[in-house]
Amino acid sequence: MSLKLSYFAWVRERMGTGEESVTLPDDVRTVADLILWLAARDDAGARAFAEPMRIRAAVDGHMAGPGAVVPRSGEVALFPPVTGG
Amino acid sequence: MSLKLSYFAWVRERMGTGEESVTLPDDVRTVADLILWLAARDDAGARAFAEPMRIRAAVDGHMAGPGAVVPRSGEVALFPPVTGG
Amino acid sequence: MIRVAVQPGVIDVAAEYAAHDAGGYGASASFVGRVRGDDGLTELFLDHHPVLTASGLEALAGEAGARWSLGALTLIHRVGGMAPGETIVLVLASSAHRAEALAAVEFLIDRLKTDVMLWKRETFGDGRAAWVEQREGDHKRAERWG
Amino acid sequence: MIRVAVQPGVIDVAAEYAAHDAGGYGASASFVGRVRGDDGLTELFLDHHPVLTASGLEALAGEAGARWSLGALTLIHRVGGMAPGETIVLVLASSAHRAEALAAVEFLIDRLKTDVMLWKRETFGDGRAAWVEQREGDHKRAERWG
Repeated sequence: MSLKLSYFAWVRERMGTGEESVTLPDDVRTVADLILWLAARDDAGARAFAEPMRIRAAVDGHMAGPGAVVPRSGEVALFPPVTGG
Repeated sequence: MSLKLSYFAWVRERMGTGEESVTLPDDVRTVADLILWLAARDDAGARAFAEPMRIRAAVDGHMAGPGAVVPRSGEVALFPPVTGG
Repeated sequence: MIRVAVQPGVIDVAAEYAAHDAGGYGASASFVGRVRGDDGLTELFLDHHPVLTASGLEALAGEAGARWSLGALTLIHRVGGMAPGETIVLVLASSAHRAEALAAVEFLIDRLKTDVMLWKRETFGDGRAAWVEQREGDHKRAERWG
Repeated sequence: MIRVAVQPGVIDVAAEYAAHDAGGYGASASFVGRVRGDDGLTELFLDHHPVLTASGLEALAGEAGARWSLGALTLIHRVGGMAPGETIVLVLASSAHRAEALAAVEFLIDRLKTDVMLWKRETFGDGRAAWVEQREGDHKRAERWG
């Protein structure tokens, strides 16, 4: 099973893509785990997720804190604080 | 010297006119005096000024309380509380 | 650019917006008040003072300009007889900042109710006609602005 | 009648007003936000989520409809690249009562800044480009609504 990750704003730019599908290791359970895993995975991840406190997440369309459980399939969106309006 | 009086809304309707020129007796000195004088002058005045508390006044373009001095010439507007907007 | 008008003719909201927008400010807020046909109302008539109504609107516009940083302000009040659905009042304020544009519009519409020499008379389909009494709530809203 | 849209195309403010006004409600309040050309800005780009941005706007519109008695509500946000002077956002609310229309517009524009998945990037004439950082003031205004 694979999980869709989507990136926005400068997270998208630093990752070099807007979305990807990943298969998570078993020990990546929470949003915080996911962010640390991406930061350690490659240079793009290191640049995008160097400051986890600046990252927000939505899991399957709902805002989710760092302790929220990441599903094995579905969608997790990762992005900076919003600046619309 | 004569003073212009102007009337608005139901004061205008009850007075049967929008404006008139009057020469005030010497003892009519304040806005309150003027209202009582008009109320006593004729039937139209009695109807328009039966409730002095419901009357507002502007003397030469500035809102004026019951104790404000009425000039011998110029304009005094008499009207109910405003309801614009 | 401040535009203030008291007019017996129909308020052309689209034309006023087009004229107002010329500057291209970042934020524009507006309020449009229309005659409501509640309870079988057939006509709303607004009595006004030929000089003081306009000078009252101009004073309010000046006060808004002093309180907030506005790039443009349009304040138009219709007078005389009008039918349900027609526009009574248009307030349009533009600023670099949204909070200033919104506050100016709210200030102006609140104070219009209590500070400007205008009087409403309602006529209904059954022949009744009555001058509108000032509402306590209008004063409460207007007084928020100190 | 609620109309919510997220669109890359130009927002036709006059057409949206005309469509919205059909009901003839007593009070209409609006807010238009435009791109400001400050500091030599040449382009504003808005990134958005293909699904969640629209559902966020719909949720806000629904919340406004639950809080206030609104006859009609229009909420349109542009996304993608746009030039100075172009409209980013249009909020238009109509009600029988002016206080409700004004409050709904203010609520929506405040909450749009903090609750909807949109991200601004500014590009300047000298080649600089930067994503806009969220401002503390935006959160303070949004939090007033509880």
